[in-house]
Amino acid sequence: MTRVDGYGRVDRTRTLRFTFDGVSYTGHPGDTLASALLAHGVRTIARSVKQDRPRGVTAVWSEDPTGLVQVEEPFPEPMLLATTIELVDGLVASSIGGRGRLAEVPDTARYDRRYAHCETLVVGAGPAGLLAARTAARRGDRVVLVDDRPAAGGSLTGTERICGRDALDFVADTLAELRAHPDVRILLRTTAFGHYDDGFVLALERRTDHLAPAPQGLSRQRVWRIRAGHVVVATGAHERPIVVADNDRPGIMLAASARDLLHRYGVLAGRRVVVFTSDDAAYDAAADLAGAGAEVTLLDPRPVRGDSRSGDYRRSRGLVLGTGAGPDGAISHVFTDQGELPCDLLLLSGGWNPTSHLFSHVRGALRYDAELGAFRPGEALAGVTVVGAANGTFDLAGCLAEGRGETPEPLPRTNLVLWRTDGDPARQYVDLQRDSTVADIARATGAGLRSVEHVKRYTTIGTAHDQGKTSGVLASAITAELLGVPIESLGTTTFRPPYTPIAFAALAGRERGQLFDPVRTTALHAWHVARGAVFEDVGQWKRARYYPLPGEAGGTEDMDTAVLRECAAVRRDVGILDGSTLGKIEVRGPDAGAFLDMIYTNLMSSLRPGRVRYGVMCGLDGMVIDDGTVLRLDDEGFLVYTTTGGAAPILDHMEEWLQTEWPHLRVTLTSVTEQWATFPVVGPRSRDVVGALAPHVDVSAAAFPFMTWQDTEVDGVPVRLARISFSGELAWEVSVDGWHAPALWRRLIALGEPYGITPYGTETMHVLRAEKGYPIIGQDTDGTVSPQDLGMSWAVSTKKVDFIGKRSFARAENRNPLRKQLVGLLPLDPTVKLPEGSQIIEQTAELPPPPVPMLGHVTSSYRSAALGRTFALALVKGGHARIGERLTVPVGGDLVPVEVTGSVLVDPEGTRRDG
Amino acid sequence: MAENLPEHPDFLWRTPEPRRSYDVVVVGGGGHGLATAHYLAKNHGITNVAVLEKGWLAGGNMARNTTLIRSNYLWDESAAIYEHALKLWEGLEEDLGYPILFSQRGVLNLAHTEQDVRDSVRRVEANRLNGIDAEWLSPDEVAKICPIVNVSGDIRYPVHGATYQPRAGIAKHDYVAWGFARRADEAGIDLIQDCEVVGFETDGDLVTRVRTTRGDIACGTVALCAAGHTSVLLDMLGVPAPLQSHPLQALVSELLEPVHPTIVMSNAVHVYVSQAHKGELVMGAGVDSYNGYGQRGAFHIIERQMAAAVELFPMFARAHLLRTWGGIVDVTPDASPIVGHTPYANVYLNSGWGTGGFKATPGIGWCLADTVAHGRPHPYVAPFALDRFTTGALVDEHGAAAVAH
Amino acid sequence: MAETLTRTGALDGWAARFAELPDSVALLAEPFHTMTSVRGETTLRPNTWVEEDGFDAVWLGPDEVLRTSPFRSAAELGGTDVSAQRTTIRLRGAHARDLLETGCAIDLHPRVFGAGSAAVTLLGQANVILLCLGENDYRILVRSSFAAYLAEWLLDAATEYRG
Amino acid sequence: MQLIECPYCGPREEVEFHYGGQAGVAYPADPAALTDEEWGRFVFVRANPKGRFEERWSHAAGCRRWFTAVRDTATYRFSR
Ligand SMILES: Cc1cc2nc3c(=O)[nH]c(=O)nc-3n(C[C@H](O)[C@H](O)[C@H](O)COP(=O)(O)OP(=O)(O)OC[C@H]3O[C@@H](n4cnc5c(N)ncnc54)[C@H](O)[C@@H]3O)c2cc1C
Ligand SMILES: NC(=O)c1ccc[n+]([C@@H]2O[C@H](COP(=O)([O-])OP(=O)(O)OC[C@H]3O[C@@H](n4cnc5c(N)ncnc54)[C@H](O)[C@@H]3O)[C@@H](O)[C@H]2O)c1
Ligand SMILES: Cc1cc2nc3c(=O)[nH]c(=O)nc-3n(C[C@H](O)[C@H](O)[C@H](O)COP(=O)(O)O)c2cc1C
Ligand SMILES: [Zn+2]
Repeated sequence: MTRVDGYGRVDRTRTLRFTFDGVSYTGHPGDTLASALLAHGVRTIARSVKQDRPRGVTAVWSEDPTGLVQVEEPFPEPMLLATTIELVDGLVASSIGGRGRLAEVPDTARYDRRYAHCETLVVGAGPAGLLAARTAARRGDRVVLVDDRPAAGGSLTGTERICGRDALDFVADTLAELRAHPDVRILLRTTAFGHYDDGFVLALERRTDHLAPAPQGLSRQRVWRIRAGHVVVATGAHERPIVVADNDRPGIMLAASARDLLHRYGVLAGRRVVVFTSDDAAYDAAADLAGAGAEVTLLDPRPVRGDSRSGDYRRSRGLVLGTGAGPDGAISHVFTDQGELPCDLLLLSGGWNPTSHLFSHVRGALRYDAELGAFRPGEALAGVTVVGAANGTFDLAGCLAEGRGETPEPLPRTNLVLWRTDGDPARQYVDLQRDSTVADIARATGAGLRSVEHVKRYTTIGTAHDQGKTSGVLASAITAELLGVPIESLGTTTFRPPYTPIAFAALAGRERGQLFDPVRTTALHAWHVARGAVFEDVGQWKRARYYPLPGEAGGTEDMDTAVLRECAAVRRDVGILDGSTLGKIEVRGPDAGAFLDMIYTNLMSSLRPGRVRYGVMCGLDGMVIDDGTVLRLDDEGFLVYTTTGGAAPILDHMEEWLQTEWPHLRVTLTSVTEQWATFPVVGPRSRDVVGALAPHVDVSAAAFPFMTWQDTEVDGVPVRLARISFSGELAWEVSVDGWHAPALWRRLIALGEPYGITPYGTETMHVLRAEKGYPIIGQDTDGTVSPQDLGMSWAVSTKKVDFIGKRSFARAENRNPLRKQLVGLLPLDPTVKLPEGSQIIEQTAELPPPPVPMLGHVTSSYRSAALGRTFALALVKGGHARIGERLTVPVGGDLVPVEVTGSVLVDPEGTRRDG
Repeated sequence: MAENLPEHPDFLWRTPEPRRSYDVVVVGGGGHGLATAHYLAKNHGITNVAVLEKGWLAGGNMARNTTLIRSNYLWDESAAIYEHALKLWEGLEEDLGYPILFSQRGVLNLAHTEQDVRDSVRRVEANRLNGIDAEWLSPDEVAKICPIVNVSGDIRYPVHGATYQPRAGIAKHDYVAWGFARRADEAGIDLIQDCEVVGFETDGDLVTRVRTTRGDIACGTVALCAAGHTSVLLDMLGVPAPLQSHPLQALVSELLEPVHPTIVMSNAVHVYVSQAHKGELVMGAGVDSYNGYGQRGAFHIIERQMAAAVELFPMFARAHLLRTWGGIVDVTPDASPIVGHTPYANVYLNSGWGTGGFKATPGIGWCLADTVAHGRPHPYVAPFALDRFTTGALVDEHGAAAVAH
Repeated sequence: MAETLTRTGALDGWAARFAELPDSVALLAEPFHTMTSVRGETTLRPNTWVEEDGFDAVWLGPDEVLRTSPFRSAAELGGTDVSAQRTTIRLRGAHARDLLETGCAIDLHPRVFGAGSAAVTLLGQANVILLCLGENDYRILVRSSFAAYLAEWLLDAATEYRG
Repeated sequence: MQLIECPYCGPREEVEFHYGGQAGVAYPADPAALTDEEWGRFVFVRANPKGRFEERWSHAAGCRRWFTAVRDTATYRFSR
């Protein structure tokens, strides 16, 4: 055991059990997996990805480039840092070789997100951040303070004094003061991982992994989406090593990390310690480790040491040049310029890199500080302040001052900027996770590369889980050295979110399963479910596709059978469809007619109240974007029906034109899609059913002609009847407000029973309309189809001076006789149903070699009960002129002969419409 | 999956000083510009060429794309050029003498609705008639090719099937760029970095000199290969074009053991995924809706993409997002590129590849070099001329391009 | 005809599941509020709602006000009847704001969005009209077709407070 | 993730808005009088500057009003 008495903040009164690589160990609350393993002297915990070399713990928190493990229990999770896994009872983990393994079992944990707003967000609860938060809170700001560690205090070890008191007492008091403010939120175990525009910061809170067992109901992780008026970046600094040969062995660590291990966890990471530093900070580590009982030798290349703590360690001027290993691969000695020194721990300290990621995410420019040997925030950004070590201010007094909002006097620097010592570049590791060495950088520059971005991509330095937290600046510096250019001319590679890796599921949050995307339902949904409907996804809607009846042998009808039955019933008797998903827009105002005349290709202003007109809309390029019926309600009001998918986009389209192009038109648009439920009652007996529903309405053909509508009341409830047909049959669309929809629907079903009323779904609706050649926008069109292509020139006004898309019809391509046009197709074999999407080619008995010229494709294809055969609609080049021709449709290996027909296959004379 | 990445060649390219004049000036040192340079030298013996790059070579979209390569486009015009490119990809490693890690692992485009199914069948049938490998697969067949896709019925948008192009694949983007650069450099072409084109000198309908941050350069012919920045250059020339630049993001996970043997794309739930050679999952989604030149996008796009990923691949729940980034893509109204003549007789345009031009790299390089060499559009790029927005002869590939790829 | 035309609220059938929730996040469907959309310039302050004579007036935009009332008819309120377009959910309890903050991006702090505030915004992935009635007391108006989704979403969001 | 100022509702998250591209492109007074090229340009060509851009947005998930704003397409900053 390397745990030393009297040190650390772990709770030694309690013991936790865990397993690593199949061996059982113990630790204490407050430990991390890394500290507990080190306490047991376990130094090798992973293998490197390319060279399969042993790897230990190099740094003590999220900047660690080496200590990646796989957690197995409580739930498998790959590629976690042993240094950031809080120890819990029953933890099982294992070492990995630089690659993780995903669980085979589904993750049942909950993840969620939460919004927060504040005037001041402080990231980092070290001394600088705590004071910044306190200052803001005292000012009356709403404050959010986040820190990724389990406890506040940042890199304070507890040996410091603040305002004449023990640092940790000061931390506790400050936290207590902050907690007392009602508008201060303190989030520990919370990593700010991305900083975006306008004070938007994303932070991941780890809520349950440190609790075993995890409490029920609580999300495991939560993504905080914080909008802050002001962001204070107080994220500290990462120590960086000096590169020496064989610097990748277990037992080699950053100096401050070893010190942190001692003070935070009571773990003395080595007994015979060599500290190699060109900076003063590591003297603290030397002194503290010596004080805890280690035998410490400190090597410093500087002639005189700076103003640092003395202690019970040997110091000499010197350089570490390389390391040697014992049989386990961990460090056993170092080679110095003065000879060999045995050791079990080598601490390296080459200086500090301000953790300015969150400043860089919002494109804050960094500037190279030659004295510090570091890049630090180099400009002021509106709404962002960087304080403390993150700003390159490394002394505690300075950090506190910056936290208070003051600008401290910079201290004279005594450090020496040293990136590496002499040695075999192929054994000098720069990125320990990627096994990338100085030799790799030299190869890159030797190949002609001059940019750090190229060097990064050539060597992969900085692309691992740690994103170069400790290696990135080294890589820039060594590249500069090899190229003989100043480091500031190279800069760093780009810092990108996330600051630390984030589980996909945490970002998915609750948008999973049925909450992935809203499910929209009509007022009749429960009825459809009870009736056994099979649903179809149409945009976000669930629409009843067909209603299978119980079949023979206990099963249910298949779709073909059900749809043939539904189709036959509609054309023979009467059917009813839930058409409530159709978009409905009330267009109102003195200029409503004029407005619709611009929106539709045909004339709408001439429509009289009580009348209905079918219309087509095009985009500016003259291609059809939507269609539907329009009811004129009164002088100033129209009710526009759009397709189901068109509801939102068409309303947007109309608003856009109205507000941005014709604001002078006195028109308002109101979506009433859910206000009105609409049920087509369709078929020869629909008159009976509608007549029974509305006995006061004369539903005779003369009194209630096609394309008219009337209002009535049923039990005092307003009901609108419109004679519209999307099937060629006698039909009414019955509309009622959504509240009364289920009751009215049930009423219609009851009234229709004597007439054999059959509820039918979208599939039957599609067949019925296709038999009549009515296109479905989005199925029979694809954004490249004009009204003329659909054979709807009749719906394109020649009288109107202009409407959206009109000018495009005159372009060369729109007059091309070889444009694709909508036609019918009849397979010569009436039992063959062409797959929708099939391509069409000239008539042939044998498929020619590719490329085979294509004439178009099958857009809709069904079995028709009315025709007693299959049929299809298709877009075919010059199709209108090809009616009567034979063409070929390749289907799988077969060539299906088809005949081109007009698109109206059932009742072309239109005799059924009036019943 | 290769355990280790291959060794690079000893030398890639020189860092020359720009000369005063070149026969051909290629603006933009991305994949397209470099490939054009390579084929100018290789196919046409034209080597008095400079490639001008404002930043570091191939540091634009070439450094940022998700490396998907496929040719299963709907329309004949697109199929022709992308299939030409795919055939070149199949021999590229040899041509460049550089291991570009081209891996033909196939692509699945999932269908989630009835309309997806129709569109998919339509595309598969069109591909086959154009001689492009394509299959329509049932959900069970999808699961055989990629067992980790959730094909059960219990997700919000169940998988109804997928199109499959077995010859599709991925390649190591940087190595592709460097391979082209190395060959061009060997041929004597000057690749000039940190050299931004800031203006043009014209004489009638000719551009005589290119103004750069490293001095003026006289030119015979100019080929614009500036991807997301094309509009900026066209503005200097006063040439209007229907291009809009949008941020497009991508992301990677940390390294994982192989789990994902193919490429999966889904338009309906907006995500596409492959696993690169090192082991990271590489993913992309849609563009940000607004114009932007910032090489960064909004985080909600990433979040939505993660939701889609976990929905389709439950196993990814605890994979970790390692890095996100953005590129700038130039999008056209019909989601097809704009290539060919400009109003300037000696300036050729290559733009509008939007979210999908990596896969075209060798193909467009070949065709653009041919266009420059012969002073007329290569037949494969002829349908993509700027004037289609006048005639209305668009090549609408929205169906194929709804999701970035 | 046995049955008269009875009304059905979009969230009928959810009462039992709502009732399982603790008081700290109480959900209640408030069906059958009459609502009308009244267009034209308004004197209402943006982002607010007020009680007027027998109805509440909600600012939806510079030229649109929604009038709502549990007892008045649409004809009495005037404007386009949109009563069934949306349905109403009441959310109150000590954690009401916390719960909304799991899916609503606007600042709901009482200083910013106190009683009398109104916003047309997103909650989860549903477009809603959110009214603050008092501290931790909200009314949510949601498109009827999204009501089941939103109810499911709210119930799921409340998981944490179920104890 | 920008916070966009709706002139009517105040600052709202980017996701509530719908982007409308270049502002101030007027519908031609007489489309029929345009050449195919002029018409094609009106339909398809929009400015795409790097830098200051006057553009249209609609507060789609809020008050549904369209408005014009000035934004820098390189920094994404709105000028307020
Ligand atoms: C996130 C993302 C994912 C993508 N995924 C895929 C995919 O999976 N498959 C696919 O096929 N495609 C994909 N693409 C698209 C693909 O990357 C591009 O279509 C393609 O790279 C564009 O061609 P390019 O390589 O020449 O562009 P770039 O690499 O962008 O080259 C253009 C170059 O021009 C330079 N330049 C610009 N202006 C000037 C100037 N004034 N002076 C000098 N130089 C200038 C730029 O700096 C840049 O280096 C993706 C794109 C992105 C952003
Ligand atoms: N002697 C030296 O050279 C030297 C060098 C550096 C630092 N220091 C000392 O370190 C301290 C620096 O104080 P400070 O307050 O600036 O920093 P700090 O290191 O004490 O605190 C920073 C805190 O921010 C957290 N953090 C970092 N990134 C985060 C993120 N993205 N999200 C959430 N939390 C994050 C860290 O875990 C840490 O708890 C001082 O005591 C200083 O003297 C000394
Ligand atoms: C296919 C592909 C794979 C990548 N893999 C990694 C990776 O494993 N680790 C990493 O840090 N970045 C990876 N990147 C991203 C790059 O680091 C970098 O973000 C990208 O090239 C954009 O450059 P920029 O972020 O410097 O602007 C990858 C990029 C691509 C295109
Ligand atoms: Zn608004």
